[in-house]
Amino acid sequence: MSIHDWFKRKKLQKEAEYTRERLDIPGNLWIKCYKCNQTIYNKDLEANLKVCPKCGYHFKLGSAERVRQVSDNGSFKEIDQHLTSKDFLNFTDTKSYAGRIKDSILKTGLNDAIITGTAKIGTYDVALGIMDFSFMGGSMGSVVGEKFTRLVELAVEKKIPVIVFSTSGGARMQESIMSLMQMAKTSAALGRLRENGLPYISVMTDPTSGGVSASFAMLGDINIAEPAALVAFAGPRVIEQTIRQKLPPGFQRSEYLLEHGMLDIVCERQKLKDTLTKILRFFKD
Amino acid sequence: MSIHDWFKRKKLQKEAEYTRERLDIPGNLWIKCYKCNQTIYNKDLEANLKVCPKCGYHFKLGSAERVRQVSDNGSFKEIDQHLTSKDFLNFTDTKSYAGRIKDSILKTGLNDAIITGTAKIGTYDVALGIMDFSFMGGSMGSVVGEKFTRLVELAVEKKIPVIVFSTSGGARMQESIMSLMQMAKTSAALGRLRENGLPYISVMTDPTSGGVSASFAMLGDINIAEPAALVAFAGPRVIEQTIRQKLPPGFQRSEYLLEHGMLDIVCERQKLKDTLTKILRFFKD
Amino acid sequence: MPKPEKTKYSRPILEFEKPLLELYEKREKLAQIQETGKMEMTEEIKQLDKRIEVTRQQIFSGLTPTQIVQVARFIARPNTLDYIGMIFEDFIELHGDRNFADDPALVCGIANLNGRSVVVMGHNKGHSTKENLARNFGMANPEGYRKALRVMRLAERYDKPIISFVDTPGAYPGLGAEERGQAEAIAKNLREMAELTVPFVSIITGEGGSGGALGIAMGNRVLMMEFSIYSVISPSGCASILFRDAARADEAAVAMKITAKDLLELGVIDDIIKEPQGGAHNDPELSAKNIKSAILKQLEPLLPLSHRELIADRYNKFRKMGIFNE
Amino acid sequence: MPKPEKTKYSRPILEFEKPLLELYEKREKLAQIQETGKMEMTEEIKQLDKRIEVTRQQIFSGLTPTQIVQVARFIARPNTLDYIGMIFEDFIELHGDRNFADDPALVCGIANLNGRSVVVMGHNKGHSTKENLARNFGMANPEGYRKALRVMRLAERYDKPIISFVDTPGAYPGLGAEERGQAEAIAKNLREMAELTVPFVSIITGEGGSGGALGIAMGNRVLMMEFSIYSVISPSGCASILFRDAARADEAAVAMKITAKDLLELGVIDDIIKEPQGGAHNDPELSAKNIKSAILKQLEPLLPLSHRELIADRYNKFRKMGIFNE
Ligand SMILES: [Zn+2]
Ligand SMILES: [Zn+2]
Repeated sequence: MSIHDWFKRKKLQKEAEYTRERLDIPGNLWIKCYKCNQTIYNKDLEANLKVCPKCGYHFKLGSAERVRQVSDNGSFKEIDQHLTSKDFLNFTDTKSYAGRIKDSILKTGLNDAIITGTAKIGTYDVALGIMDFSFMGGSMGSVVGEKFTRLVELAVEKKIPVIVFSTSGGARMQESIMSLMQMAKTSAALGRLRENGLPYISVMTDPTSGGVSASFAMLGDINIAEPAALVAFAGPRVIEQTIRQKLPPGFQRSEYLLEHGMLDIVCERQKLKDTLTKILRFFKD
Repeated sequence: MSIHDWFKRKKLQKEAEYTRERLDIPGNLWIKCYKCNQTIYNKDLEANLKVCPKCGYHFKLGSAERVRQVSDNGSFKEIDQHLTSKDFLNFTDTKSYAGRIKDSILKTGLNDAIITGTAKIGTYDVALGIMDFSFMGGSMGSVVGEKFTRLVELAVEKKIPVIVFSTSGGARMQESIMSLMQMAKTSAALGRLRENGLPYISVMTDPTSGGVSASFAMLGDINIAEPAALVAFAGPRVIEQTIRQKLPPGFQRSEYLLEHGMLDIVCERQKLKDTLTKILRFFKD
Repeated sequence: MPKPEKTKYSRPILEFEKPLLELYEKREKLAQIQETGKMEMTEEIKQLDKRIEVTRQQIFSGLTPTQIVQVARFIARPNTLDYIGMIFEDFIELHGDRNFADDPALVCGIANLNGRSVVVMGHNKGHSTKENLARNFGMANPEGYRKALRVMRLAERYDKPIISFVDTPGAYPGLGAEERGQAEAIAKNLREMAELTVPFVSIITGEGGSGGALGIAMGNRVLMMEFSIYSVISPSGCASILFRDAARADEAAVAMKITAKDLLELGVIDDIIKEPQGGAHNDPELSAKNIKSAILKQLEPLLPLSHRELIADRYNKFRKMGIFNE
Repeated sequence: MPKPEKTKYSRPILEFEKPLLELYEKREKLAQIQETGKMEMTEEIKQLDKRIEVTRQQIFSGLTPTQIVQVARFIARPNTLDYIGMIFEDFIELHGDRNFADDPALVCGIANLNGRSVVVMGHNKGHSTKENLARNFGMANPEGYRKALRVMRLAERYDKPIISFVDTPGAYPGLGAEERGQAEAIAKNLREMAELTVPFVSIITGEGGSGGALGIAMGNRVLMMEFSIYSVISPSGCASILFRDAARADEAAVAMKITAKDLLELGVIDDIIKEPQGGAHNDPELSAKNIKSAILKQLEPLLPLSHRELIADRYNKFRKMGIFNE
């Protein structure tokens, strides 16, 4: 990293912190709950797995935080972290895709919108993938699709279950058709996993929509979502435009999807690791 | 048949003719359309496959008539016709089941509510089953279940497709639990047929309800129904009692089921043989 | 689950148990006196307990089919979730048919039975009107049957045995249910259950109502609780259709042979699970223990069977059903 | 299907074809004069035809992506049912998902292709507003995708090749569609298509709109008609989201690489099917003939493959998709 990049990164990270939760109080000692407005001591929030102790609101988690929360201490071994996105269409909207990729890497310290690897959860070996919304809105391009697919292929090789945490605004439009093809690629990988008799647990977090929801997020042997997570194919704004009326409250939230048969479990973050462990035990015993 | 039985049969048959369509004009030369009230010369009706030339109403067909209409001339070879029902519970409601069986046999000239056998349709070999509503309302007891199952087993042996025409008021309640078990038996037979890679075409005719609809009638690789046939799990009266309101027009009729995804094809009787032939060709080629 | 009572006897009593009511009340009074410490009543209570037991035994040893129907349908009778809680560990309920809805009338999930992973499912009635409204009185919609099929396929994919608990008046006869293919959903389950490659044990715990019961009841082994029923139509339904008089339900209940004993004789079920004295609701734990032993006993010979053998076993079981003249 | 016109040229013309309009009208006038017998115009008509052809060739040889979008979406463009009628024999439409509804926006059926049984499916747009309302403009609901899955499984069970025709603005973004699991329906199709044990050829005939297109388009071979498009989002959608200006759709159409030529270069499709001069709607029969030849050509090497080989072929095809730095 050049010294120029280092300064840019600092600046971008500061922006990111601000925009990510928008409610941070400088110094980051206190944070305001997005839902109930309660002021929470940041350390308490962390200790509570970033769930508001007052109203139960689930704050967005970064992929690193998620790894810490769900995998057994220090067991996560990342793979394919070197993969990065490529601006193969020389795509420029308000900014070039090449520039966006570079900035996002600097800003988030991540190489793309998913990290993958092996880990232990409740002593069970798993192939673990965790998406991160802070990297270009968790959009799926070639790298997300490739890393997901390699993770599944590794699971087939090692004969271990796959668990993936999704969060995504949809396709990485700057990769155009290639982002669409990632839906095919990742789903095909899950077909192969299934043919090999290995389980896949999908955990949807807020928000999971578009191409990710219409491919690997919905394909769990067990589909789990965190409370009140938006899970949708077309987002609420698109639907409102289509039907030209306001959507009912709770529409496309986890509880709604559970009621409509799309989810097995809506699981609070506090119970998530325990639930995953029980499910892993089910598949193993 | 004793002379006593012969007289009884004549009497019962006369009753049957009257009750079956209720609209016969004595002498049977003319018949009134149940739906549009058109008076039709009986021979014309027969020539039109018992479909009203004016309004398209499909009159109920006896199993023998159905055989003539759909199978290649003289190709039908009946099997298991000797099987008859048994009053194994000594069940008596307003009349003993033993007596009902005997009367139904005399009245209809059938041994039970289905005839089965092999036939050719458009030169293709098939295992063919045809239910008859005139035998105790096409109710399914042990004999219907057994004959259906043997038909399917024969098809597996001969490696030919199965086509069954259903019409049924539901379970043969006089056989109590044993009539329920026929749903399991016939569906299991279709599972075996499927495992053997052989197709099954179900043709539902007016009415097909209860245990028959909730077992073999709904399980076709291709589900066909004649126009305006009532196809239901619970009959309209039961539903009206449950919901305490009138049912929408057309509810539980073939066209309604097509719209709601349960049927592949609603097929007029005139096109039925041709359609079956094309479908058989599809499976064969 | 009915709350455990402090007295030895559960309060909700069935109509035909009325002879016991007086004895129960007497016993309670004695117990109260005893508790005050004013008088020693141990011997009297012991005597009374014996009388209660004898009386109840008398009542329950000679139940008519109609009375058995009442026990089978009793609102205090343990339901599927009660039993699941007592029989299995680590139960996780799985919701939804991945299609249209989650049906609370039919619960499904994964669980652990004595160290072995299993898939469980069952109709679930409520213990109160409120619960029953939420559970639609245990009458499933097509979504329920489709959810059951989904978890059966999950079991099959990962080679886990299936246990089903059957307790329903029947599949729900509603407009929406017809619209969304109640007949199709049940029919498909029947065919698919026949083809399952895993051991499958079904238990009729309460009311085995017609196609709605059968829709999850095609186990390699089918068991009935002592005071459960299993029938093609309800006795009153049968009476009103065949006898043209709904009031003749008692008669129909006898004629239809719907008790566990009848169905064992007819070869429709494989075994009867004993209930605690006075019916399952009088001692849910013991009842659950009996079910658990029965499941384990029935599963054991099935576990070593191959996929083909399991299918053949089930096929042969249902293939034999039917009595006719040849 | 657009009614065949008496003149050689179909009446509905695209916006950018306006230069042709005058020539068409002139030709019609000449033809009228000719018909009255008053004057001999054969030579003039011949000349004019040549001019029309040259002009049209000029126009169509240099279409911009935006113009191609217009051709691809043209209301007179032959739709799936048009093509099915011209390419196959003995087509029988199969309705319904056996679940909730029949979706007229996505048609399925069985048919015969040169003596071979096949299963066909495709989004179906209308040729009029009325038809489009009935067909929901070719935007399928979850029921459509579930019906498609059902017939794909039928094909698999009986070892028949599958042909899909892709022509949709996208999966329908409606309230009911979300409620009934649009995402789930498409996702499941993707996984199941990958595992199909039969030869599968997909043709983008018009508009290949995003996940709604892909939901039936995971063939072993994927072909595009010369003037069809295939994209992750519509150009105007892309413009309004990324360029923050829906009016910049033309620019987006270029940037997104959505034409057959682009996608062949990117390795996303296997071949391009030539269209008749002036687009498929100008000569539906020829267009159908071209499609038929293409299908037969693509199917041939797939037919001898084993189930495993077919799955591997499809897996490898989609496994390769993606461009990134390693
Ligand atoms: Zn809060
Ligand atoms: Zn008429």
